[in-house]
Amino acid sequence: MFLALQEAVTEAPFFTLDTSQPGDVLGAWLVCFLTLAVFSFLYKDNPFYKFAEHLFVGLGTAWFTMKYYEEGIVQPIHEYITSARAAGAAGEVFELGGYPLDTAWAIGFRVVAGIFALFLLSRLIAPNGWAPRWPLAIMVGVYAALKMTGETQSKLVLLLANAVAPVTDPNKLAWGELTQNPGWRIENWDMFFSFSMGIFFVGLICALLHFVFTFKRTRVLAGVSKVGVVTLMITFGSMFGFTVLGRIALLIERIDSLDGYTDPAYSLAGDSGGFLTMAFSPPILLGAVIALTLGVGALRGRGGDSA
Amino acid sequence: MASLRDFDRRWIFLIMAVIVVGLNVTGGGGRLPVSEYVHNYYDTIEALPEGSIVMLSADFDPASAAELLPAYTATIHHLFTKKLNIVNVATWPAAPPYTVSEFGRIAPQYGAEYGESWVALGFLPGDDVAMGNIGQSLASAYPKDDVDETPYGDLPLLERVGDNMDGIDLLITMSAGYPGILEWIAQVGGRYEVPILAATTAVQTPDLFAFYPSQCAGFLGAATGATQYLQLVDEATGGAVEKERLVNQKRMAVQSGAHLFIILLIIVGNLIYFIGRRGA
Amino acid sequence: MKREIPILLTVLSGLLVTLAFFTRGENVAAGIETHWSKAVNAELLQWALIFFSVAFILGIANLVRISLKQIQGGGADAFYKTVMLIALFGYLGVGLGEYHGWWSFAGEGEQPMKLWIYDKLFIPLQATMFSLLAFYIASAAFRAFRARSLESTLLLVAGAIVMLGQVPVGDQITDGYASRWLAFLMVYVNGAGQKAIIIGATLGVLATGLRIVLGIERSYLSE
Amino acid sequence: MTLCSTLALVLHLALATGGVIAPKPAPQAADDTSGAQAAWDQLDAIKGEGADGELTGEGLSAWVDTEKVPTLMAIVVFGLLMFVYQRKAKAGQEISIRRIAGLDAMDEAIGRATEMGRPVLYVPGIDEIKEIQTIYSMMILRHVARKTAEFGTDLIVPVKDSIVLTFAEEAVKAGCMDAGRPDAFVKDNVRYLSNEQFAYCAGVAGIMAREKPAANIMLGMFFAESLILAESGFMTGAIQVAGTAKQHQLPFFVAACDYTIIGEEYFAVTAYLTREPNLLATIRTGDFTKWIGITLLIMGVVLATKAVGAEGITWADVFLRLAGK
Repeated sequence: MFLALQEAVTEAPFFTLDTSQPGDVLGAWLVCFLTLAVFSFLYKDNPFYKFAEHLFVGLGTAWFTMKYYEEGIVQPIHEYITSARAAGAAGEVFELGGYPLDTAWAIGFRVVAGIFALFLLSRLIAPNGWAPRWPLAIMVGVYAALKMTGETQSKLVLLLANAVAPVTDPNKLAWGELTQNPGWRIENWDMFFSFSMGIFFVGLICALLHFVFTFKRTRVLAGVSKVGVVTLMITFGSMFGFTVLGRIALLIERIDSLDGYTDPAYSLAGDSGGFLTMAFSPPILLGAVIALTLGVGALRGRGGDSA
Repeated sequence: MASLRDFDRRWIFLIMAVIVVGLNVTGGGGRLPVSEYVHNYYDTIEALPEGSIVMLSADFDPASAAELLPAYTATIHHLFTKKLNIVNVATWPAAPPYTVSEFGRIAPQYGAEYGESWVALGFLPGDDVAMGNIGQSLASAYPKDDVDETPYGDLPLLERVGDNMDGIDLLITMSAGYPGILEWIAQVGGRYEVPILAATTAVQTPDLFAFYPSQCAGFLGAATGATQYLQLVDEATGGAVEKERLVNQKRMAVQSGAHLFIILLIIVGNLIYFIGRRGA
Repeated sequence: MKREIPILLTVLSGLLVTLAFFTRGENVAAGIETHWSKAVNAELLQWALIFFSVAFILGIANLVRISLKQIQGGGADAFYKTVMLIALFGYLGVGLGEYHGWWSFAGEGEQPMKLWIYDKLFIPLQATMFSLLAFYIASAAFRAFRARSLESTLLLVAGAIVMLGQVPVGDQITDGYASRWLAFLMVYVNGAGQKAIIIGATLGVLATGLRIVLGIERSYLSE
Repeated sequence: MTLCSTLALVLHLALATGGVIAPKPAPQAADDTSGAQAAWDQLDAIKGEGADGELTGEGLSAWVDTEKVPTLMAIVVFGLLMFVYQRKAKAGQEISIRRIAGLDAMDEAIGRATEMGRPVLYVPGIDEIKEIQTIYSMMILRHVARKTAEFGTDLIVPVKDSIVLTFAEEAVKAGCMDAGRPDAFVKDNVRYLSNEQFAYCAGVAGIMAREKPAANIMLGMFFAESLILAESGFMTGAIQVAGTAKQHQLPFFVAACDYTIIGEEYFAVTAYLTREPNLLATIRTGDFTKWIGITLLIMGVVLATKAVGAEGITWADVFLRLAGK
């Protein structure tokens, strides 16, 4: 109908797993139905949405289960032990984290992990037992240490070190296009740059001091904290603006995608052209059916729960 | 205040839908002025001599493809136009299908041979740890490639790269979140002297200003940045990405309408609030 | 003992991972070998991954338990819960079968069935759920964003500048100044605010992490 | 609004017209740098690095990753400070803490829920237990559970992750025990909804619409679903208290919730709620560390500005190297 990225399709098979094909009819109808069913939630909670939602929960849970099964059970236990045994049999050096290790030890450690994992499952039989706490305790320790070290390095020490910069720099221009005005540049000193860096450092220090909790709240500290809040609010404002941009971009993409399925190749009326082809294309027909059903339901006063 | 709470917000939903669908139908959309950080992204690639090796990391999934795929396509066109060589990696499991399909489509247009001009190494699990491994030793992180499991050393391009980051002249990431550009900066940018470029989703863009330009030389911020870059690449390649450019310029026009609507909503909502308060 | 062993395990694993962060990996040129803690670290990370994955089964058990209860009880939601369980086990069956090679639906060079389902069912559902946010933001803008104080006014004005500066119409209205104000706000004010929030949050992470690793914090384990 | 438009106008004029400002001298180049060079070499020797930064295998470099030494020092200094402040707190030194409005509101909200006979909803974020914010949320949940058990109000806790489910059950159970009412724990009120973000989110929105909690407490790690949660809660007219250290979601919480706990404030919650000397000492440590950080930052900026235009190794280089750059 209008400009879209999808290729124009002349003929589509009913169902195919071949990715070199542009798409199949079954898939087109499914995509359009589910997209419109989720959009129907904007009107109110209704059977179409509930169906889509529960399908989504089921599929999502299954998708993650498979991912964890493949990457978290089969690979680290079954495949790891198999490769360790193969290395042991061939007399090769087996490395763990770059450290050469006797394969008996490597397999032994992994078996212990498997036993601890069973402890975790014992919760299904004895919910209040002591056993599940052991593996949980190990997980907490590992992740707490991992976050503590990694974040302190990259988000505290290096972040502060990278904030250190001169407030005057003859090689640096501030604001890009803004400083094309020569009035602000005096010999090799860019006033805009110094002014901007000043704003930056004052904002940073004041915002940090806003998060001081236990020092006496003198008038100076309260004032500084106020400046910090101003900086934080402008930051939140700019994040808000960008998030709006991103979400609307997603919406536009969904609309574009629905539009792509108005292609005659997917239409029930075939590509005879004209009004019927368009009216029987998946997004239009399904949209009309959903809207009609909800409309009739509303008229009879017995739709689903109110949103 | 009470009237505002009782107001049926579905009217807002409806107007929003009408604006987005309506502007989509009318089309339009003109050229955007190019931001400095987008220009820096473009110029950094332009400045590389022919034959340089670029590592292109796909760190996104289908949910963020709406924002990042245009930038990905344009970057591949730009790199091939400049006769640069590309090593593809990915830290998101759902990204490699995009690499395969985009390169399958674009590489033949430039006569780029697999193994000589570009390679695809595929997904590496482990988030930031994976990035650290890629920086430390590409060969041990990827014993084999992703396309037909060729051993690392048997591909001529990888032989030229050698083992680690020293063989890479530029790192570009299509970053949709964690792990993404911030982790590349921490794991690779801080340790190896390789310039980093990024294309980011809108939500991630504000973070990046804290690292630009010292740790990230240029970036394509959100849909706006991608559209600006598409304009530049379209000119440089003589119309290779014209369709993508037109679609994205149209999308930016739709975006304009939606943004103005939201600003209007904020203003009207506040007016009602303040009038209601004065009345009370 | 019931309390001591878990805490001991937390402290021990935490300290080992912390140690491994600071020790050095192999460096052939300087003749340095990998420190043993790197191996312990790698092993512990795998353990955590295994526990995490196994525990996932617990979650499914809970989901299935609650759903079955609801289906047994009849009621309006029984049909939807059945749909959910069919989707869950149906997809698991397809996926596990294809993973282990029990069955396959795809011909030579075609994608597995599980990717088709992912493409045609999961992606549109997830992407559309995300795009609903565009509508919710619009309604929040109308009803919740109030210039109650100087702070919230600033938030709104900054938000508006960013929204205008990012789209073509913004520069048309303001004669090209919207995108310049945007540049200044983003680099110098947003940059400062971002760093302050990140540093503050990281101090919180450091404090909590250190308390857990040293065994001072125990309240996450019930006594 | 007038204030803002005036500000905008002034900024606009300033940018448009430029202006004539009295010339200032260019920054002076840093003077003697030989001292800095000596310090630099000393650092090389301690770290065990050669002139080109390659490792020599001597000094610290033999087994410590020398790039991470500043991080190690930061953690050690933090730990020592924490030890000192905890000793002081145990000895009876009082540490006051500034007001956090959102937390004062939480008790009030639970009280209101009791009066109305409606439940309290606690959303612990959607991340896994490996996220410290989630672990922390479990600690807060215990306090909230104690409060609701004391008041005899229902507490609904929907979770997105199976491991978090186990922790949440433990936390609610422990909270009920703390209140002396173990019978107040209802297993089916701690609910695993789904591991999928938006399915979880739709589930929580459903609970809000159907069970109409009078108070929504959302504390933890949130992602894109924050707006939907806050907005759905807003529709039911519940008092909403939200808090997270994830900055991307804060704008929406600020927008649609009655009270918001911002960034680091989140990590002060348990200390604030319990006034336990031990926890207050930790907060005190964080505050002191911030002062240290700010001092170092200012020192670095002064050195870096002085070093502009200088040749060779400067004190700024030495400083930054000590800071891990």
